[in-house]
Amino acid sequence: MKKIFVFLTLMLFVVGAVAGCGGAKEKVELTVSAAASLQDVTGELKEIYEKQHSGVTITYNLASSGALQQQIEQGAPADLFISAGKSQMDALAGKGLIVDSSRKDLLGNELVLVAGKDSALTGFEGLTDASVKRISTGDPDTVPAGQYAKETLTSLKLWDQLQPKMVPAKDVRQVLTYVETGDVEAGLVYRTDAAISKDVKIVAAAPAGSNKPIVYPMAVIKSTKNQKEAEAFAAFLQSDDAVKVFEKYGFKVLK
Amino acid sequence: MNQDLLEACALTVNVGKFSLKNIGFSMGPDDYVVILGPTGCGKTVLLESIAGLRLLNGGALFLSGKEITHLPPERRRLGFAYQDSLLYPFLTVQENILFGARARGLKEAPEMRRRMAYLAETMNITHLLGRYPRFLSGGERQRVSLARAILTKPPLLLLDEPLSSLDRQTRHATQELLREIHLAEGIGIIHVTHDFSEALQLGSHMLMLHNGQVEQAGKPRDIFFHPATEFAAKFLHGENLIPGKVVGREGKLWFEHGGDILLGPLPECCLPKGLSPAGNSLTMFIRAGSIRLSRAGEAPAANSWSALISDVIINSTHVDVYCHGNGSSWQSSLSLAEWQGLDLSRGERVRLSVDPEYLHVIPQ
Amino acid sequence: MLTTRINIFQGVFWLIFILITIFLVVLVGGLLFYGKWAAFVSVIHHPEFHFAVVFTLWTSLLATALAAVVAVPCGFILSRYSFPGKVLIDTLMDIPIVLPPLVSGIALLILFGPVLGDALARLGMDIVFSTRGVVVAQWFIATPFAIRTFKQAFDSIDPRMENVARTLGYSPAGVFVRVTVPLAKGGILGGLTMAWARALGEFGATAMLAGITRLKTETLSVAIFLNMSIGDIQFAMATAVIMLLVALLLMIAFKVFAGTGVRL
Amino acid sequence: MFAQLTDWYPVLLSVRVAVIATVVVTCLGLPVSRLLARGEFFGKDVLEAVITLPLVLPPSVVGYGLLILIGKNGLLGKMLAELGVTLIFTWWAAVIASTVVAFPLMYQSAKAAFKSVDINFEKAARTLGASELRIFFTITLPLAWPGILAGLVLTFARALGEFGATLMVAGNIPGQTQTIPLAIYFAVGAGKNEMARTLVAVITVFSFIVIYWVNRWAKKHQN
Repeated sequence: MKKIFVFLTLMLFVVGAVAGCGGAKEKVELTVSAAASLQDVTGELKEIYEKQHSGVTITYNLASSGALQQQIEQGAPADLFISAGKSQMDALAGKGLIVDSSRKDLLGNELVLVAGKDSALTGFEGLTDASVKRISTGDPDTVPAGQYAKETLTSLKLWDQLQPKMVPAKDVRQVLTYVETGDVEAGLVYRTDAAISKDVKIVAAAPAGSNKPIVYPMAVIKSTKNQKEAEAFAAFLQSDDAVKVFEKYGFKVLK
Repeated sequence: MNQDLLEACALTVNVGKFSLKNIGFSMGPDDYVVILGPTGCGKTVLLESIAGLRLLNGGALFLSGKEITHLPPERRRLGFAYQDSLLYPFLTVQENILFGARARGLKEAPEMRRRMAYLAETMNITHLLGRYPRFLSGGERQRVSLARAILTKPPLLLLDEPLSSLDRQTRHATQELLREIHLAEGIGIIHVTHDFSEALQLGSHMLMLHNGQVEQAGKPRDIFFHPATEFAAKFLHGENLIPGKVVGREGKLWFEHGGDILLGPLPECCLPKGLSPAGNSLTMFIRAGSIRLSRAGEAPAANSWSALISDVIINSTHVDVYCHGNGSSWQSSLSLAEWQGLDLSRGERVRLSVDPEYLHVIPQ
Repeated sequence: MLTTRINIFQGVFWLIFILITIFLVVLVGGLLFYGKWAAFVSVIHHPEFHFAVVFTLWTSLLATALAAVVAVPCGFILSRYSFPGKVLIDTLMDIPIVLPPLVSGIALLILFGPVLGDALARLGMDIVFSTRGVVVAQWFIATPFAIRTFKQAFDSIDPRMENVARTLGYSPAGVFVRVTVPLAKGGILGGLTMAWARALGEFGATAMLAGITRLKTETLSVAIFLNMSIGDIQFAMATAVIMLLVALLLMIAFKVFAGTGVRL
Repeated sequence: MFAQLTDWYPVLLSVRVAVIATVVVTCLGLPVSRLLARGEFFGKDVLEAVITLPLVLPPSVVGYGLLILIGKNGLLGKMLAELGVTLIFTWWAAVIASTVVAFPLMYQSAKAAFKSVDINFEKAARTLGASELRIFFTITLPLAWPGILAGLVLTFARALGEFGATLMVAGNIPGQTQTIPLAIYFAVGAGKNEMARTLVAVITVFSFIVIYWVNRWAKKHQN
């Protein structure tokens, strides 16, 4: 037993040493709260930006847009927010937590219908078929992609009919997982996400105008201590350099 | 007079709804005190209070003349052993015995090692020293527990029912061991038990507890033959407890039961103190072994009365005869030889008699 | 007759035991073989993975140590003392287990943000979005398990064992170290294992309080989440499996380490 | 501050899932912990660690593992499908998820409890001719009871609060598989803070009452 105590004390000591290492920094550290699906593309952009601006370190806080919204509402120290959906940004704007002038619609995306690789599904109309037992979308109330999916299915007059087949998921990734494992026959996800998965195929894109434009808004958080740097980074995200990177990953850049 | 080893003055301890009230006694260094009482009478609480494991709500304790009332248990330096030996399962026998030395930083001290070896030798546990307690028998555990308690030569050893979880044979051997520890080591012992035969065999003094109070204190033999209360008499397996009155006649006191039986004269020593007994309702206490039994044909004599045998129980050492006479039950114990000479059976009429010196009355 | 009864009884126990083991092995094996071997190699060589392993180990061990620091006195007091409202408090200490991690995370966020944030910032002890936040979140999630098991372990000790030690010359502290803790060792080890395992796998509350930042607050669970959310399931599952192996090794090491010399 | 709770389904479902999971965990956990508390065999340490693993993994990964196992194309899922049983996206999947996640808790508690039972009591009963089953139920179990009770409380609490694995295999289908933690998660995400707060209050109060009651009961029967 004595050994355990020695061990634990040792751990405390080690940890104390590690925790003590966080010395003062002269660099500006920007915390960007971004939707988790943006992590690859934003990671690449971070490298480019940091090379250009040696005085700035970009730190991403990645989670679902809803969780990020919660954190910002509770005063978490974020500088810039890139949401995957409009409603989260609207909620923050409503509470006066963002710098309204900095709000921009950064990216656009497209909703697609996906199915397993061997699926015989050819389009949205096939969803009513008995062979399609389960369909997954993001939860319409919380996941932006789910909201768009609801709009599309409603405009196609399929929503009510398909209700019993629906499995609402907590994010787009979960929808893709279900489709990949074959537990649902079809799902509605963003084109950028569908492109990553090798085990699903894109059956059809949502008809133009069937949902509100899919946008990823961004805005500077009001409580930021680095407003200038945050705005500079936001401007960079709309620059031509950034556009190239975004397009590489399948996003549409809105200007 | 020698200095008292332990003096307890008006100890009061509250444990939930139960309380130990106003317990006072003292013992010398050579005494073997037995605390006797039924389950729930507060024996263990008293012992734990002496050891300092319970806070006193009142009273004071003195050890060899020094007050220890407020000392924590570890500074009282008393030996203590519970009924179930409570050896530490994670220590070997040797480490268990040396546990007290370790507390004082003397685990490696040569005198402690010698003492341990000596104790192990006298208690016949040398061959067990390297083992863990779970491999020991009940008697072995109890011996280790005793060795652990007396390793550092405490002046006083407190034992809570040390024999009651042992089988009969082991019990006898352990009893011998206790006597030896008491005499050879010169350690005063307070021994708690509910078994009065243990008390009679071991104790030089006895304290009988009942409902948290001292029922009677004195030499075990005196208490055995002269219990002060009906409870004490019953607890000591008093066989004949007969209600009646004390009457004065010819300047002497006599005991009267049901108008027909008159026993006496009562010996002076056995009357309750501070009581003017004549005319009072009292209880007569006679040990079954003190009542003699003869065939009915014999002539009536003083201190004798007639009765009917209601039951006979033959044991390997003696015979218990239960009789009915004058509205009361009587029990008489006969030796096997006496019984064979009489050759009686159930339903027969007999004559019971008692020697006045064995009469003892207690208040009702 | 006797032997057959013993066999049926033991047979049923062994059957359940074997079924559970198979189930768990298949469950873990599924994760293992669903991924590709190449993914394992790339995971092991990935610097991000190295960071996550080291980071997770020290945060979870620190959280466990802190949980033990809290749970030992709490468990002891709940086990040994009686006071009004004790059952109420005992119950209260189990509640964090019931709360979904997200809720715990928000609660911690509120406490260390709006409520205590300024005071802590003045002390230079930011919790929100920091590595300290990871430890706090893990500690919060792990502690109730430790308290409950420690209390149970202390409960199962005969207080007279401790009494005897007092009479043998040990102070209350000495008794605790020399008698209580060795006697409660089995339960304490079990509690520590539970607390540590829980801290290791904690994601929801950590993500909320400490944020999810690559190479900063990235525990293995967070790494799994990040890789899953960009669709790299192979990488995520390989990480999970390696995390399991690390946990397995550490658990065994801990058992051997703590078990030497003492046999109960 | 609080919202009117119109849909009680998540509450009822959570209770049902937690209770069934607790029962299943108890029935499976006691034999396993009893065997491992006493038996000594090669590889026991590894086996013990394997049993503790579901505690180590983030619940979402456990959920993913379960999905691979009991999903439509999973090893077990295919076998069950042939028998006409589908688990995925039903509340039974929630029970399975809770069971797997809570199992190690019962195992650890019960194992410590069984270990603390003095083996001599069992030996004594055996010499009196009691069967092993009888010994287990009349000697071992009552003596180990406080520890098992602690395991029960932990299991119940964990099952009631289980989110990650449940979401993965049972889905979040309102009125079918949406338990309280799922409902809370989505209420928070949708910004329905009043609803979320109400649900948190419900689950807290409910679990508080149950655990309080168990603790009271245990305290009363301790003496």
